[in-house]
Amino acid sequence: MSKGSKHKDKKFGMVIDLDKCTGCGACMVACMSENNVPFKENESNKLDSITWMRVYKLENGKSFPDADICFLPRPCMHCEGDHGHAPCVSVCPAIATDYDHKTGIVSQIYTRCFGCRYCMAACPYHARYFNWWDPVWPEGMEKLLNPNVSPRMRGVVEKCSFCHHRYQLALDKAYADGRDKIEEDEYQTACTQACPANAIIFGDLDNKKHAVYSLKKNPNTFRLLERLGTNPKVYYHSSREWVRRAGDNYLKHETTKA
Amino acid sequence: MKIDRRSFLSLGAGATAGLAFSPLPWKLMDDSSIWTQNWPWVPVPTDGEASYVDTVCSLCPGGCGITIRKIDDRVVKAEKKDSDNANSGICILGLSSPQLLYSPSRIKTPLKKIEGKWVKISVKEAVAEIAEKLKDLRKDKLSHTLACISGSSSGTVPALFERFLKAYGSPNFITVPSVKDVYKLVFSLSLGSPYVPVFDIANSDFVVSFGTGLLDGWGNPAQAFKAHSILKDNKKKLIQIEARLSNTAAKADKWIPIKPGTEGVLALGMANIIIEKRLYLNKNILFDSVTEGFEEFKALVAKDYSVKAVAEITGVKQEDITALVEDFMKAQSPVALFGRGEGTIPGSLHEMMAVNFLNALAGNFNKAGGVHLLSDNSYINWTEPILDDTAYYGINKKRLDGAGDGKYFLAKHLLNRLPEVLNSSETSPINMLFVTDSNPFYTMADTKLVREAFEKIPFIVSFSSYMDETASMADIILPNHFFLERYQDVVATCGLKPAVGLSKPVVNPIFDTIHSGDAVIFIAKALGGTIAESFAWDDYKACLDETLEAKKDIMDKELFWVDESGVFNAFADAESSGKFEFINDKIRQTKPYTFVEAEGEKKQYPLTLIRFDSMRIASGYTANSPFMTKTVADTVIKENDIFVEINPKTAAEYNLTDGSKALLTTPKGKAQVRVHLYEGIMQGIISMPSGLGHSGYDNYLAGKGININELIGQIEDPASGFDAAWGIRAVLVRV
Amino acid sequence: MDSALIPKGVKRCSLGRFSLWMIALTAILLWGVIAMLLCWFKGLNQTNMNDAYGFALWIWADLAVIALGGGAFFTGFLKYIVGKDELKNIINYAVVIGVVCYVSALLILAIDVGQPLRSWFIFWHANVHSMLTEVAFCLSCYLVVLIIEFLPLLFENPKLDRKPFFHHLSHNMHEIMAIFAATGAFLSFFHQGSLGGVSGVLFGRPFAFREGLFIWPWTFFLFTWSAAACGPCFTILITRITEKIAKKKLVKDNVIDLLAKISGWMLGTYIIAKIFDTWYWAAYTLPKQGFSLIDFYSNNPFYGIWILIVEIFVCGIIPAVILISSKGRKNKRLFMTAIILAVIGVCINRWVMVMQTMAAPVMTFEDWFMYYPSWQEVATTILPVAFGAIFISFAYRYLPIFPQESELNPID
Amino acid sequence: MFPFCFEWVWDMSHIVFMGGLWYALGIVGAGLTYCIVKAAKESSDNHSNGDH
Repeated sequence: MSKGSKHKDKKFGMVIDLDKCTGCGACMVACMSENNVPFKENESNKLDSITWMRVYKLENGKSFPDADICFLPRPCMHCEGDHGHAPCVSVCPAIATDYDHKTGIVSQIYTRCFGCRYCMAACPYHARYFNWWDPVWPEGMEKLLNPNVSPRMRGVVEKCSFCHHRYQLALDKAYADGRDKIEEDEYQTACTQACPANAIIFGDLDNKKHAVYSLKKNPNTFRLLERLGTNPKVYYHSSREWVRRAGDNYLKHETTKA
Repeated sequence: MKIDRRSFLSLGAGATAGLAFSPLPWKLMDDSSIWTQNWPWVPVPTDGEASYVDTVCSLCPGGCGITIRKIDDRVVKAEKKDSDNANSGICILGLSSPQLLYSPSRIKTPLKKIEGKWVKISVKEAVAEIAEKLKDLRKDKLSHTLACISGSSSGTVPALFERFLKAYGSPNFITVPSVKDVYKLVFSLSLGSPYVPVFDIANSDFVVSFGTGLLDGWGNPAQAFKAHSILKDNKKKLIQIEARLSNTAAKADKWIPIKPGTEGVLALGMANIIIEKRLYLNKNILFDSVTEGFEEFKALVAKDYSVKAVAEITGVKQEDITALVEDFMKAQSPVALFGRGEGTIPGSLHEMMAVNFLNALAGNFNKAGGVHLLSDNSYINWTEPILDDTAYYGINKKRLDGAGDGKYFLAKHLLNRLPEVLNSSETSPINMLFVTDSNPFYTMADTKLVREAFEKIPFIVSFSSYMDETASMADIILPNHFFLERYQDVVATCGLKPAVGLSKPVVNPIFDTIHSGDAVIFIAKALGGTIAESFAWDDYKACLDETLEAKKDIMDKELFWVDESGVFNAFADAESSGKFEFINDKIRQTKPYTFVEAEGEKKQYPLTLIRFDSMRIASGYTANSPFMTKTVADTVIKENDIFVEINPKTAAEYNLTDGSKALLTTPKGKAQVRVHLYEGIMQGIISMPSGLGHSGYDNYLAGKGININELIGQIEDPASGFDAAWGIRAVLVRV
Repeated sequence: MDSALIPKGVKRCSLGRFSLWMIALTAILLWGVIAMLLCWFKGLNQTNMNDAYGFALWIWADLAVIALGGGAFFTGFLKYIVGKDELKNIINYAVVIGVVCYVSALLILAIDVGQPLRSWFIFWHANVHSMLTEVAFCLSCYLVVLIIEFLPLLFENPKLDRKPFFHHLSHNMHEIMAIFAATGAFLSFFHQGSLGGVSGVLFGRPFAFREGLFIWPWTFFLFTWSAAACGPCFTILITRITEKIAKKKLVKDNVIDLLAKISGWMLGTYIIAKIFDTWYWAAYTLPKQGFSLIDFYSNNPFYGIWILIVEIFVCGIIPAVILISSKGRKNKRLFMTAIILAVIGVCINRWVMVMQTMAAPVMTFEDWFMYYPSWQEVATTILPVAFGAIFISFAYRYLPIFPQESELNPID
Repeated sequence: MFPFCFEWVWDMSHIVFMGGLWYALGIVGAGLTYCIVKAAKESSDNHSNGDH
């Protein structure tokens, strides 16, 4: 592509500051509300509870009073793998999930997915969720449904989309205004927007003007399970060494990646 | 042609082959797939025009400016308001407001209980019936036997209720207390006026929190989170002093575990060191000219709060205490936070005073990064209600809760005393009770006792929007609109200044509900006479417009009107006249310093149960939305079982393993629980989240876990009379 | 009553007895069918699978049944391509067992997917990079081949054989069977391998992931190899069981011995390769990802190092040694032990590659995931067994499967 | 699966994979057709010869 091309590919990603994340769960609710995620009367079985954004509670394994905990929000990592060869994308037999090289977003087509769950087996982050049940909204609550996201039927896999529909809406708006580019703040995910601690920063990882560009270069920044070669687009920041170490697997003698 | 078996078979085979090669199976295959993609039982959201409406959230005392995303006339989402000014922010509860709006547990019409069953009635009928009953009471000179419990003490709606009681002739307007009431006492004792403190956390460089749930729902959570993030950006320190590794403690730079209930002792010990080492002199404040009673205070702490004694009482190491003091006093703009957890339990007055002395010694009042003092909003300037003889007779009766009198001279309202008062008399001293904006049968400590007491009251009117625990015990319910359906003024703070926000209806009321402000005005009008005269407004909207006057235009535009005059300016400059009093007659009257202990015999109950607050579990009048409950970890709730956190070492002593079931007994009650082994809790302490164990509401919440208030009793703070219980003694037995 | 349908020169039990046997099997089948219908109509919430166990009992059953069905392709390969002509005496039965296994596999897959009515998307919207696509294509194509291999047998049923068209068709198909068999072998090599690839390519799952050759991870080759080794063992096992039930000898010992010997060598070489693979994985692949071998065999209630020892030593080396040595093959008891161990071994291998892969935590802050199947999963897994028994019973009763049967059991 | 499905791309992986598939299907299909046609022909010949 020639220099100064208008339609440079984007690579959307996140930098989540774990020093700031308080584990309040606002991102989870914002995400569920934005994306028409269903809810059941009993959601205490976390292996059957759809949470595109899930906040994990990490413990340092030490005993009182040296114990420490850290919260870690886990959206879909939108792995780039090797040239878009994300763990889940290449295994999907029906191209129901795909890596979009224009945005770096791993998409999921619910009407295409036939529920083989191979992608779930492939994802080491447990970011993919299966609709074990028909989604049911109690009477009146179907009014809450966001028309920009289609509710999923039983028997298909779903996951975080980086609120891709918001990107579409932003592009549509820009187009209507006669612009061909959107600004950083025009496309933000629901969780980013909702985080009361501003712990989640979202933007184009390749765009020098976007906050994530420089944030991701901080030496205290790491990604989850980097050593597997998943090449995720969600970065984490923590000033605590044990948290950074918890981000990946290390042999006992190995030092945590700086 | 003879149709024999063979030709029949051939025909069948031919037909099958023909069908297989026809487009039919392929068409069917395709159609069935399309059917699965459009299953009629999977709802399709109706599309429409998207719009955003700004309003002020009143689900917690934070009063955040939020924005509501609508599609045509339905609410689909609550979002953070995209604005740096004002009080914009959102938390998990605010984000849940659309679900709460459309919740199946909303009360859809006014209801009347007839022989234990709810019957729909009209607003008119309900108002008429209540008015009739009220008239009868008045006839019998029993107007003072009307009481009202209001969840909030600020804003026009509580003011209307209070006004109604006065005009009707009852002194028994009672608000649900919170830490804010004690804050006011702290400053009315030390500075002579009930200032509300605002802590400038964002600009501080050393924050010491004495169990304050800065990141667990305290104050305005959204602003607290923002401030904490700024602290982190600026690489400033947060120290958390608390028995349990709460979310706040986990985010702190240092967590200092302390025996619960001894935080005040630690603060006084720290004050002692500061005075002993004359560290306060470094603070460049004209100490002598702005304080009083310092010498007496100095003597007092020197006598009883030596670092050695304090270390023993609190369980904090001596060197940790001295290091903490040094860091605190070395900092440019240190601040000490007080008020336990999210602040729903008022807490010990002396404990908070003790911590606040640290602020005084650091001289941080009205300084950047310090404590700022706001006076109560005074934008409601109504003329006094007109009182007739009955009313005059009634309001001069003694308050039932005893507030403002004798040993309770400091408090204005003492809801926690009500159950005892009710239970100690044969017949109920309350003949009618209004409950608005609160759910006392759930939120008050010792729920069983509360229930017994309130069951004596012959007639209860609930104004709740939800079929909560209190509403289900009422006789008549006049359901309020949800905040997204109504106008209301919301008292808040913008930055470090007092402000009033305006909640605006985002959608038309979806059910046959009535604004509580309207309800009061209509009841007053139905009563006639001076009471009606005292409520001359046509309806609540008219009342609100008149009250807010020109401020309303600002609020319409900016959501908040900031009260520039509500900031207390003492100590800001050398000429200011305010004095900080360490000791004075009033303080002496409260017999400093006494800190409350947990109820129960140590022998019988070797453990101590404390409550913890979580952002993911709403524990006040507003209860969890289904989404919020979905975020609750499986180490807190599993199926319907609640977990108590316990140190693995303590668990081993009681033969408990992670997840095992146990019977939890306290002097107040018993409950079956499961245990969760947690290294972040002190040995001998067990903790349980507040906000679970609802019996009201819907299937997404009801029956999950235990209401901790059933296990904990209230403990009257000897200084203030407010509930100061921070825990209770307990025992766990494996089952 | 059904004597007209029974092949000439052989004796079968009475129809009444046969019907009783069928009723018993059908009862089991119905139990499975009920569970299957529950899964189809109520959805997969009927199972104990969850978001950590997207693949569970069924996928294991699929992998195992296809490995065991590998007897068909490998025997076919040996007979038609390599030219081991004695195997013609067992090839029919190998094909019948193969048909059963492959039909079962497809049936289980049809229950396993969340949207069975859309399962054809795997063909229509095929992602050629997915191992599962390769599996689906080769599996269905190979099933067609198997059916083609089975059809002549069907046409040899006395009733059908009387019709000239079927007689000729059967004859013609026999004539070019080598072409079909070769195609089948080609397809089988691929889908057996692809099934290995299914877990081997999961680079997000260090327990399963293997490096390899081009796009194929080592598991690709190991799966084909182990299926070729253990599939014939399963064919032998079922033959022996059939002989036991029929109470007569159906295949001559030299045929079985030949097949077992080849199996033995295959198993022996496979297990050496497997040991190398495990060593390379433990010594090179895992440390690169920050794991050590023992991470996958500790801190959980079930998966200990024992399972690796059982798979490789007890169910690998031991049966291989027995089957390779002619003494071992001659000893009836040892021989059967080896056959059974080999069958168990391949099943354990498929089990760990599916279940242990799902169970082992990858993120440091997660724990092992444990799972047990629901009755619906068990019933639908037993369903194909019942189906297989019924199919084989019918095939044995009415088709001339064992060419040596009349010779071995002359009717006076 | 077919060049007219919209996911189809003329790249190496499609050519190799689908090539293999259609090759196998082709052989099987052709073989089967050969057998059936031949059998049909032979059986009708036999029939007319009255050989049955």
